[in-house]
Amino acid sequence: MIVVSNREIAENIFEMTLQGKIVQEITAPGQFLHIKPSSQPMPLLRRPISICNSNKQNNELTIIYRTEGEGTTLLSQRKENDSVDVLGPLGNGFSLEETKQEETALIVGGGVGVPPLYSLALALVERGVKVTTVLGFADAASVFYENRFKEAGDVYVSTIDGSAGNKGLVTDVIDRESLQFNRLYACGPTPMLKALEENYPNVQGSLSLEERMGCGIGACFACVCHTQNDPDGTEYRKVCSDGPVFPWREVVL
Amino acid sequence: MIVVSNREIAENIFEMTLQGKIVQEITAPGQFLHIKPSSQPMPLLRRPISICNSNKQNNELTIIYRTEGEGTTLLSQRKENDSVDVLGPLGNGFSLEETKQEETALIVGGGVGVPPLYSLALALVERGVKVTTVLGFADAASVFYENRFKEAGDVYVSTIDGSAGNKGLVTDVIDRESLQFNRLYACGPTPMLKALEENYPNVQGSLSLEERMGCGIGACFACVCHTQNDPDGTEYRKVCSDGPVFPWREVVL
Amino acid sequence: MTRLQTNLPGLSMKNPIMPASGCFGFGEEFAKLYDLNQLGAIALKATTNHPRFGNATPRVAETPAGMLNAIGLQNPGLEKVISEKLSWLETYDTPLLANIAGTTMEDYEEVAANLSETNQVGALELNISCPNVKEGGIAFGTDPELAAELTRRVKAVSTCPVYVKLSPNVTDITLLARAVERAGADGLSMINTLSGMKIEIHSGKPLLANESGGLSGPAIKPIAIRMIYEVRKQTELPIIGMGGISTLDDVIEFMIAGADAVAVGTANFTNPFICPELIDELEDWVKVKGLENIQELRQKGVNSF
Amino acid sequence: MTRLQTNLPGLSMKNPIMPASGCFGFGEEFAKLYDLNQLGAIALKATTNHPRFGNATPRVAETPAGMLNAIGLQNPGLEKVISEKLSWLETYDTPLLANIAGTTMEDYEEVAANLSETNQVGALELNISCPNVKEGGIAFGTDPELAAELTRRVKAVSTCPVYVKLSPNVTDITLLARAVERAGADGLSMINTLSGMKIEIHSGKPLLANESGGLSGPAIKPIAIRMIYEVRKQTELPIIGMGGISTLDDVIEFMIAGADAVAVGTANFTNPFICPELIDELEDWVKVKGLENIQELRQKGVNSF
Ligand SMILES: Cc1cc2nc3c(=O)[nH]c(=O)nc-3n(C[C@H](O)[C@H](O)[C@H](O)COP(=O)(O)OP(=O)(O)OC[C@H]3O[C@@H](n4cnc5c(N)ncnc54)[C@H](O)[C@@H]3O)c2cc1C
Ligand SMILES: Cc1cc2nc3c(=O)[nH]c(=O)nc-3n(C[C@H](O)[C@H](O)[C@H](O)COP(=O)(O)OP(=O)(O)OC[C@H]3O[C@@H](n4cnc5c(N)ncnc54)[C@H](O)[C@@H]3O)c2cc1C
Ligand SMILES: Cc1cc2nc3c(=O)[nH]c(=O)nc-3n(C[C@H](O)[C@H](O)[C@H](O)COP(=O)(O)O)c2cc1C
Ligand SMILES: Cc1cc2nc3c(=O)[nH]c(=O)nc-3n(C[C@H](O)[C@H](O)[C@H](O)COP(=O)(O)O)c2cc1C
Ligand code: FES
Ligand code: FES
Repeated sequence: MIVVSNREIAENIFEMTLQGKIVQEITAPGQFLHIKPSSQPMPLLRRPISICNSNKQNNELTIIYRTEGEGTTLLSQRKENDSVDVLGPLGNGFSLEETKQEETALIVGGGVGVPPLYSLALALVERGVKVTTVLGFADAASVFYENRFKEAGDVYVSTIDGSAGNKGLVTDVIDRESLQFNRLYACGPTPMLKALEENYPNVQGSLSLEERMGCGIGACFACVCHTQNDPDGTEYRKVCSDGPVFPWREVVL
Repeated sequence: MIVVSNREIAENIFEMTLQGKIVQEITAPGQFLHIKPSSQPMPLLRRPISICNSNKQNNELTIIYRTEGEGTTLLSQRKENDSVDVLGPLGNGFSLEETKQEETALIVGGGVGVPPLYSLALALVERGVKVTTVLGFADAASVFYENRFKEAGDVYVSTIDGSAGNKGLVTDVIDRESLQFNRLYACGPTPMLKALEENYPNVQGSLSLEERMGCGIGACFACVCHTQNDPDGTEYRKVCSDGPVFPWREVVL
Repeated sequence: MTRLQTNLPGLSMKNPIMPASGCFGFGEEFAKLYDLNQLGAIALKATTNHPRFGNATPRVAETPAGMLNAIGLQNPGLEKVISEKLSWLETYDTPLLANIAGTTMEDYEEVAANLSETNQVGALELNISCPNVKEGGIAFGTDPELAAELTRRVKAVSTCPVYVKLSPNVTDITLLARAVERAGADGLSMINTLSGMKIEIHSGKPLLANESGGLSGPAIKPIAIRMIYEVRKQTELPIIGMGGISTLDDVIEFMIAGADAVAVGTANFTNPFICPELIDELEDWVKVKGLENIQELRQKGVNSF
Repeated sequence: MTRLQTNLPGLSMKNPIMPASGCFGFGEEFAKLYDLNQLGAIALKATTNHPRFGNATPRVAETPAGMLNAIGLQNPGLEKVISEKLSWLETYDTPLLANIAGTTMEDYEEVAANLSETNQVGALELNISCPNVKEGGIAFGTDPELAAELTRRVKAVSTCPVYVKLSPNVTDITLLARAVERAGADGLSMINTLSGMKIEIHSGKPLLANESGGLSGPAIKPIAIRMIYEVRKQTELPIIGMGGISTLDDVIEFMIAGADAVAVGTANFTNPFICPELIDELEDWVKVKGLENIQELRQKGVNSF
């Protein structure tokens, strides 16, 4: 794909817009790309990055990523008109059908788990679903897309150090504000997902998982996780091809 | 150093001009740079490339290289204003003192052995030495710097396939034209250097050698060669730090 | 295509290029990307007698020019491999090399007997070298006596040729090669991964849940080439070469070193189309070089050109 | 500087970072670039009893994230090393680790006795693992019995501590480590290079004149880390860790894995200032992390943080 733009939108957080035909193949919010960070042979492996939003009219999509290590740092150095080797869209996204019109969806994102939820929020609103969003970040400097999510409904931001929005975790916000919802969609650090699952044991909806990947297409078994109702422990799901989105309580967090 | 320009001047032959303070440290024609081909960690090793010409006024120097493999191909992709990691100037260049005013120097270059001879030719002319140059290339498409050398004196070009200049090897040209000289300076493929040494067993002057290198500064012993008068075979010279320029018949070709 | 035709025991291959075991599953995922009939053969994911979940995650880590994996032989087990995977593969005419693993010799015998009985696999590949199985699998790969005994027993129960996949984690790989040759192996696969580890300095812990894993990718290519070159001097057994192949030059380098065919592993993750691309490039190259057939390369070895 | 102070047998080091043997000559070239007193120690180029020219060229080849070398232990021989190299080094107060090599046990004894007698070397490093010496040097590195006997004999004639440099080209490196520990080794250096080969496909011949060479650089780091981690579990002997170190993170990774000090080899070729740069970075890092001394890292090992 071709880089349309690539800019820092928060501390160490970059938003990159890419153009290419594969945009036409996106089927649901929550799918991801498997990206070769550099045009050189090294680093060897692709990096999985969620699709944040896409536009089929102009073949563009947006990703948001944090510069963690070598790969994402190289990605942040790519310039307009560079071509980027992208495999995708991969994986299964959020299913919208499960949420009915007029129901309320609570969207909860943590850090770089936020991006895939943006197109989800827009798609839900389009279906006539009411959307409330809770976004958790480390601190004020890492907050992004707060205003974008406001297009879809109420937004609550929390930061761990309290430097922006509410101080604390996303679960603190949900409790304090007594947010009500029919469906819960979440993506973020595993401890956050676990806390949500424990706090709302009967919740419906889905979550998106991260796992280190090899192939990204289901062939190498790098990214498997256990399922919850599996007495002998041999059942599994592949995050890359069965996920990254799973219903609550399907997989072990 | 900073790339001032980088352009293809013949088939797969690039001329790159670099700017940086190390230009001030150049002491003689024939020294070389040890260049990191990419700003990425790979490829690991530096590439030795001769200094073709330099200008202490504006801190610029020129190198000419052929895209052989990974490293030189990456180098050819560097753009204006890129910074290139350069170690140098390294090695010992041609000694000008050995050639007296009014003597005739024959300069013989083959392929990418030609570049270091250019600043040598200019320096010799400046000393009042008469310079005749014979340049050998594979074919017409790979010829470069023919006109530049004309600034220094007569120039004969030969190509193996006869598509430019005389057909044949540089030694054929020297024989056919019965070129006379007091000193012989050469750089190019080892078979060419060997042929010259055999044809002119009493020749004075020097030659410049190539050898695969590790450190480029004399520490790793990757680049050693045997010396000619060494009955027990333990004498050696390091191409990087004792050379790359040696008097004729000092080292085994 | 005939110039690339490569006939090895049990494997009549249109070309000498196949995906390596464990890097291609049972082909289903790649079948969505291209026609598997283009491949010379397919090395299947290791099969064990019972289903295995494998190791905890993280199971992969990136290293300089390589990667570590500690999948731990996850697979659906013999029964499902036959009923689901092999039956799905039936529609392809590409020969199959079934990689088999186990903890005891009896495990291997059971899997070998059952898989070869299906008549669907062209040959078996004994994985005696997976560094990710702790129970003893490793010993088969490092002790020439055990490797030979295992080979002999598996040969005895198999109706198709048996390749032994050698571990590079040994002092002298030629001892292993000769031992399994004497025990009746029909061919060798080499090399499997090198045992390695990465420590995540922020946590101070090994990055892989299994602590160590197998190193693959371009980083190990010089070791693979050296080992194949050494083994080739000592045996005429067919060798399927692998370890870091990702370009046409790599394929040629392996064949000159002594491989009769090659397998591509890790590179499938970077470029899922790598196998058909390499096959096309090799075909062009063989034509340009005027080789009658690709075997000339390996037969002439280091005197190729 | 005291936080980085590292005291190993015979080596009282200002910091745990030294250049690796063979990648730094005898220091003369690097002394033109920076003050060698900054270094924790200097591992000298291998010294043999007689001068050696080494192998034919090409002696080095680049590989993915690594390089092969087959220098073949070129060195001026014991006499000149003492009269020229050690006397030149006398002006520095950085401790010296003298790497010694040989073909027979007597060779080693001779070099060890003479070098330790000078009182100028802090410790000896027995190179029992150089894959580029054909005459038998390799056997010392792969056979625990021979390695132990050599260690015992060298210890007997040496007046300074003796480190044994282990080869990674073995099935189980812990066997070697334990054998030389029992034989009286004062420390271990690990790892030396892995035996590898590159074939130049245009000529169809091995690129190195010596055919095979030793693989070093980042490519081998996961193997080095795994081996140090394994050996550390079995012995409290000091370990000088090496194999692909080129960044501060690498240094930390080696120390967490179990190294007491580290040596930097190939990276000196890419960046001749790498050693002093890493020392500065390590000093800053130790301060930022609030470590009292760098030994905490290795002592806590994988429970560092
Ligand atoms: C399905 C999915 C979607 C993701 N979406 C996003 C996103 O939209 N924005 C974003 O910033 N990050 C996202 N991540 C995380 C992102 O993949 C990692 O941050 C990134 O791979 C780190 O690469 P690096 O080279 O910078 O770091 P390094 O630590 O140098 O990476 C080394 C290796 O580990 C892998 N790795 C490291 N961290 C992770 C991780 N958290 N998950 C998976 N692999 C990892 C890398 O892919 C690489 O192979 C997603 C991960 C998954 C699995
Ligand atoms: C003192 C000296 C001066 C040189 N000057 C020039 C010059 O002015 N112009 C020019 O085009 N070339 C010159 N060369 C040759 C140049 O160094 C090689 O063409 C270049 O290193 C090839 O690198 P690569 O990555 O493109 O090729 P690859 O084949 O991919 O290189 C792989 C490795 O082999 C080494 N290598 C390959 N060929 C050579 C060679 N001929 N000499 C030394 N190392 C080699 C590389 O440095 C690298 O480490 C010179 C060589 C030396 C020793
Ligand atoms: C993720 C992964 C899984 C693997 N699984 C197996 C396996 O099940 N059986 C086996 O014999 N080899 C297995 N291997 C080893 C490969 O088949 C191959 O021998 C090795 O990776 C070297 O080749 P490469 O560098 O091209 O990957 C696996 C390798 C990887 C990377
Ligand atoms: C060019 C070169 C020469 C070497 N010579 C020696 C030597 O003489 N003695 C020795 O014990 N190790 C020698 N080594 C091995 C290194 O000391 C070191 O163990 C190995 O290279 C791994 O470290 P690295 O990856 O940082 O280079 C040499 C390595 C290289 C690259
Ligand atoms: S990453 Fe390969 S199976 Fe999921
Ligand atoms: S390249 Fe290291 S000594 Fe010449």
